[in-house]
Amino acid sequence: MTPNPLKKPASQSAFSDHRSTARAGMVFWKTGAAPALVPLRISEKPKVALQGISVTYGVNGSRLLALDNIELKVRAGEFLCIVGPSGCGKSTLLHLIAGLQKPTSGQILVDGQGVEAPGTDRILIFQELGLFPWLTVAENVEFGMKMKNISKAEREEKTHHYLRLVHLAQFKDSYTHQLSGGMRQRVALARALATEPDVLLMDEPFAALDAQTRDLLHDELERIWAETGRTIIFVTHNVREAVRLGDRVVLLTFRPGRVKREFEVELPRPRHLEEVDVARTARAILEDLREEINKSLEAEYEAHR
Amino acid sequence: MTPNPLKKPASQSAFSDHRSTARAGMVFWKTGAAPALVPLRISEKPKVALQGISVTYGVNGSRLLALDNIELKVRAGEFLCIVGPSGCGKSTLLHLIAGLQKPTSGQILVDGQGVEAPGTDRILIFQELGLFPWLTVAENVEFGMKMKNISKAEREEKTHHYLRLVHLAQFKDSYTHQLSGGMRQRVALARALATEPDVLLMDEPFAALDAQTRDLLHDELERIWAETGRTIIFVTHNVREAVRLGDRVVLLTFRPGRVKREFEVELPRPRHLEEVDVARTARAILEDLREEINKSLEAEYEAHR
Amino acid sequence: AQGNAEVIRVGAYPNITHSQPMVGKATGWFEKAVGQNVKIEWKTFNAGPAAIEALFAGAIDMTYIGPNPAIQGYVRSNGEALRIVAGATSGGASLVVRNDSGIQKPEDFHGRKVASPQQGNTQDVALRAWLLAHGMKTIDKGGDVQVMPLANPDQLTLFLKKELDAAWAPEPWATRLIKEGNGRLFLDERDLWPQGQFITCHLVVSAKFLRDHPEVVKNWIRAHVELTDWINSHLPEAKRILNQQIQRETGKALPAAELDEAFTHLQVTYDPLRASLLTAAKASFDAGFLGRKMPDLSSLYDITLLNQILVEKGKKAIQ
Amino acid sequence: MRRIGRQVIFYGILFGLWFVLAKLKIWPPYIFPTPWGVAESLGAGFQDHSFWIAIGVSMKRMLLGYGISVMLGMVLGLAVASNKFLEDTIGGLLVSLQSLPSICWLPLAVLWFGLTEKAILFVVVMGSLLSVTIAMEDGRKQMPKIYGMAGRNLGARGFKLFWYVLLPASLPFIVSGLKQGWAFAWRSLISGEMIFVSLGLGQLLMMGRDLNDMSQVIAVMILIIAIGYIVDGLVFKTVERRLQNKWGLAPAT
Amino acid sequence: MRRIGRQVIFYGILFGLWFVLAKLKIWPPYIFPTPWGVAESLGAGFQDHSFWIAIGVSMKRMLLGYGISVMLGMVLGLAVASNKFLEDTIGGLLVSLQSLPSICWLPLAVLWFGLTEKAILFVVVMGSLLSVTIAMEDGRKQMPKIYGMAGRNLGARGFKLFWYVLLPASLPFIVSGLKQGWAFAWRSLISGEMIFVSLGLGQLLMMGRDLNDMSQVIAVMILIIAIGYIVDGLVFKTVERRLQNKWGLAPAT
Ligand SMILES: Nc1ncnc2c1ncn2[C@@H]1O[C@H](COP(=O)(O)OP(=O)(O)OP(=O)(O)O)[C@@H](O)[C@H]1O
Ligand SMILES: Nc1ncnc2c1ncn2[C@@H]1O[C@H](COP(=O)(O)OP(=O)(O)OP(=O)(O)O)[C@@H](O)[C@H]1O
Ligand SMILES: [Mg+2]
Ligand SMILES: [Mg+2]
Repeated sequence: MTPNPLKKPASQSAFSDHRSTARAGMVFWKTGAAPALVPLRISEKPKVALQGISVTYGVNGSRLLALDNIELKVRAGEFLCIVGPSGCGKSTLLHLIAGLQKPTSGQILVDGQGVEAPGTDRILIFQELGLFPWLTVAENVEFGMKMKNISKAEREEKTHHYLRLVHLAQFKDSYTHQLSGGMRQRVALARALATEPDVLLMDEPFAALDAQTRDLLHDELERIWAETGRTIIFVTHNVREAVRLGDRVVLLTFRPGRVKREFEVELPRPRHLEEVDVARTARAILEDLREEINKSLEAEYEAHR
Repeated sequence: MTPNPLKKPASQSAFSDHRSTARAGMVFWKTGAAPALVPLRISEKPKVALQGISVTYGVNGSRLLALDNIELKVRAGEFLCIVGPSGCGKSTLLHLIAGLQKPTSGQILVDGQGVEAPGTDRILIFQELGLFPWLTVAENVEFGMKMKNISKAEREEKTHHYLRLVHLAQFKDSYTHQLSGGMRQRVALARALATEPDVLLMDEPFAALDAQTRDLLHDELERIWAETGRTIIFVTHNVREAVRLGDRVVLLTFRPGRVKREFEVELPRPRHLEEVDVARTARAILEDLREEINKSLEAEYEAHR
Repeated sequence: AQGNAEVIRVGAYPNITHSQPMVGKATGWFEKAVGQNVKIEWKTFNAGPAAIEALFAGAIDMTYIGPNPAIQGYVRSNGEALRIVAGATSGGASLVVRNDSGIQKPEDFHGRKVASPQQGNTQDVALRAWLLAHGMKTIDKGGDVQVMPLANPDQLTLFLKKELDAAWAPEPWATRLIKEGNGRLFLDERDLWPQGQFITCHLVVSAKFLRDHPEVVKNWIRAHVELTDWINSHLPEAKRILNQQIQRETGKALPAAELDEAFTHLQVTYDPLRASLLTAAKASFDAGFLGRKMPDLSSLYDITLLNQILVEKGKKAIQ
Repeated sequence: MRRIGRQVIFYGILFGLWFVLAKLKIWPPYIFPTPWGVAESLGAGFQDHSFWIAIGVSMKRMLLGYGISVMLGMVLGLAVASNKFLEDTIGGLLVSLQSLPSICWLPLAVLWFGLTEKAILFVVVMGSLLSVTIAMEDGRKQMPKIYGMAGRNLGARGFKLFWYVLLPASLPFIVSGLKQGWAFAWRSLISGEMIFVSLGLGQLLMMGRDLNDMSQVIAVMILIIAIGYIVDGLVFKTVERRLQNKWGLAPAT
Repeated sequence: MRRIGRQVIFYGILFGLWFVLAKLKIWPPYIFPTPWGVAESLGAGFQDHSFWIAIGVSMKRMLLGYGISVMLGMVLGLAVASNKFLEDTIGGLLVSLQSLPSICWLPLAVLWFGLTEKAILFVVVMGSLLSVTIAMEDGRKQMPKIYGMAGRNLGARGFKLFWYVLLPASLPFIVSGLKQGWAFAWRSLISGEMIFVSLGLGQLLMMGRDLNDMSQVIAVMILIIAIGYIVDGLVFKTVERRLQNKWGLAPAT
């Protein structure tokens, strides 16, 4: 029996039954009711490296430069958050890393290898979710494991586990059209987590969730990350959420997307969304973001009267 | 030429060219750079009334009570926000008011008339957006007006106006699959606003937007509402956003959805998301919400080990 | 295995002009003749071209068939594919006019619509030749008579709709047009031929099969001749057996009156009536159905086996 | 319940109309057959077993021929949709080859297979194969991109991608195409059974027409309609209903 | 460019194979016609204008008959998809009625329309109408619900809802169905042109077969394929490409 994480949130990980050996270098303290999580020793060898990435789209004859010469290194085990104005190329960036799209120029390396195609070491949670309407919730969650030829028993156990994690165990036999927007988003989360990839690419995975559910899932995600040493690249438009979760926050510029600034978040974990420190750091980033957007909006207003 | 709202945000409404006569009872002060908006005199006759509404869904043979005996009155010109945990029935509620779905029991009155079918007096922004992929952005925005047989010239003018409002004038000839998630959401917003309905039903319309863009659209929405006297029913999972915008915030319980509590927000307008008062009010609501969710999650954990 | 086939595949259609195969099939007549070690496989077709196709493809060895498909098959294959080895039926086609069409004499055909079963088939050619002989031309040749190739059932419908004035039809359709379509016999085609005989069905053998298995073919022809004689001498019984077999294969017997009526217009024979066919072929060529050069039909017939048998039986050989 | 009521009304009116028209004797019965004439034909056909045999023979051919078409057609459709070379070559010919009437295939069928069951099957397959291929290709191409991306993202490759993602994602298309393929297969079967007399329903139909026995023609038509109705109800409609329930697709408004 | 290269290779191989097979004389030329024999037939047919006339006459019938089918079929399909009564009654018969071969309609065509163009058109329409109806109904039913909801929400009703929402939303389906309908229409046209001598391609094909002239049969087949290829390329493929671009649908992976 997995304990109820709400009742005894820290004493035991929701993962303990799957991951009996914690990764070397992991530190895990218990401090009363709230757990103090310290990230894994972050390796310095880049897990994911983007070198001079540009993406151009053809739109109605003209060309739209979506990403412009992006240079980015993500260390193994790092929790990287990407923020930026709407339409700046965040989703495009994740598609590139996932291998679902090719850059117009530049190169993406994962573990030093060029990315040619999707791989189960990198799982993306799509902004549009991409759930399969012909499968039930449980079958959706199972899908990645099935593709990896994991045994039926293990699949079922993990499916159950992750569905509980996102509070949807009750809905395992529903089809996706029978779920609310937030529920669907949680199914997509469970599906990605269940595949247990090295690199988790998350595109605004909590955008449709209420505050409380999101807080709980923040905690769970942080715990999973800390325990398994995954590399997470997390796109969000919520700067506080980025500060709450990230080791580093990358701010992209408007259009074309460029890396405007990077912020190392040195606050101790676990953090809380409503913390003063988080709020303060977020404000600093927001300041930059705001400036960025105003600049670009002005340009738009000039161009289109 | 419509002025750039960023540069001179308050001196003139973005709407002034369309709505030359302000509604009786509207009060509109200029106070330096930031406008002080005071809502219309809210009429006491309910614009929308939900009487004993229940909705049951059949899911895999069993029945799921999604909404349970909802009683709710929305005054004409009111800005009502609905918050509640994920899957509590918020979207269902909006579908009912829009006339796209029939309640299992109970009755919905709009202007004292029973709702039988959709009507252009009530426009819903779907959580899934429901943009038409075969139309360009501009054609999508135009769609509602076309259905109302508005002249081509007026349609074009309004389309341009609302696309500028959501900062997408540049993309008017793009197809929706060429837009980012946040851009799509803004197209849906423009499409609904352009139809200029009496009652605007908005289902998490800003969920995919970055903080800055959302702030700007909050201001615009509030201004439109104040100027035109529309009734707005606004679903969000962001309690602060609800407090920022609403005259009243209704909190729904988990499953089945019931009205748990209503909060009148008496703070003066315009409010700001980051204001201390807004934060304080939001915290009070969040407290209730949190309690609500924990209760229900416990139930789920007991049921599904 | 030369000279002794194990299986012989024979085509026929369930039709009253195919008396020998139908009666033979029903009575096992040919099985007796070809012997124990030869198995007969009957193949039933709906129309001539399909049978010729099958013959070309080597899917059948011999078939009972009308003169037109036989000529076509011979010409198409440059004389390689098939030989006519015996006759089967003579007569059985008539020109029928609609009672209320007002046609009394050949000149009345000016400006009329006249049907034939199929473009370029025996009746079609006969019709065109007959019109020409009476000084009339078809529309496509600058005249005023409209020849319309139409499926037989449609001719009946159009007779009833009064959209058609006349039709040159084979049996049993000529009879049906008269009985059901309010028609009247205008001309029995036999009246146009010497001794009233013209070929409507004969036995055709694949040239290769004839080369490889002359004995089998000879046995078959012998049985065919004997069966022809038997039918002619036991006509009522033969008609009954024929009608039974037609019913077995098509699910429907002909009404007795129609059968009797039809049989008054045709004759069962083993004589291939070569002259009538050659005349018809000439007419067919004149109507433009046989290409730009009159084909050489000299090897179309191979009646040596037939003549051997006729001599064997003390009958008169055919020239 | 209401469904059955509607059907009773509908078929009642249909038969009533037929009955009245037949009674009025506008056309003679051998052109416009009467309900009782057709009923008699049906009765006779079932009594002497010829209809049972014909149904059995034809259904066997349909199942075999159509089955082959469906399987080959899917593989071919997928191949055409995923391979540039095939797409640019056969891809452009699918519609036009499918337009060729069965009569074009008859000579080839006889040439290659003689007068055998295989020849008939060949005609059925040639008549419906490309219809399935067209549906499969279209399904594959008009499918929302996200499904393929999500599948590949989750590790589906090659056959697994096809079987677990592309096929179910384009199922709504494919089912519609399979219905068209079914209709093509029937029509081709009727043509194929005309190569030589081979017992089936096509044969009965041809005979009816050749003898101008309209009662028989109508009786066979009714049989074909009844079989199609049953197959549609048992197979296609069921699959569609399941699809709609699963996917939450549009019901009639 | 590469597309043309591929096609050259493909057709080159195809013709090469045919040439070699013909040269090897495995089958006599009267069953397996040679390329030069067919070329001669084609040349002769075009020279004496009979092919041009046939193409013109048949294309006119196709455009008329198919056009009627498309329009009626769409209306009928929509009606069946939106009306419970029609759905429960004709809805269940669509597939089976579509399965009826054209030969079933010939007697009716002759009876009602006599020997007129209308009779041929009738056969074409009966042969393809329900195919379009099936596609339309399926498109309407398998369409994602959200489009209909969004349309009604924005005030689309009745014909406007159909024209501006339901039709475009189910267009991917409909285009696929229209291709099938096109194939049905051709096949039916060939049958229809067999009613009486009426100049068209069907007539030429029939003549070829009746006279066992395989070169002519193949020549007409090539004409039909060529016409289908052009129509497919000009109409269907173009619409599909536009759809894919607009909707951002799956390209081949
Ligand atoms: N298929 C496409 N064709 C053309 N343009 C595209 C396409 N996909 C994305 N774009 C453009 O690329 C830009 C970046 O899009 P992207 O989806 O990556 O943005 P994003 O940062 O994820 O935005 P959001 O926060 O709104 O989701 C946008 O301007 C968008 O219009
Ligand atoms: N078509 C349907 N069939 C069955 N159940 C449904 C259907 N639509 C919604 N539900 C159920 O009804 C409940 C309420 O759904 P709804 O979409 O209204 O929630 P919501 O409050 O909008 O949630 P969210 O914030 O996640 O969007 C959910 O439990 C959902 O599973
Ligand atoms: Mg995005
Ligand atoms: Mg919702």
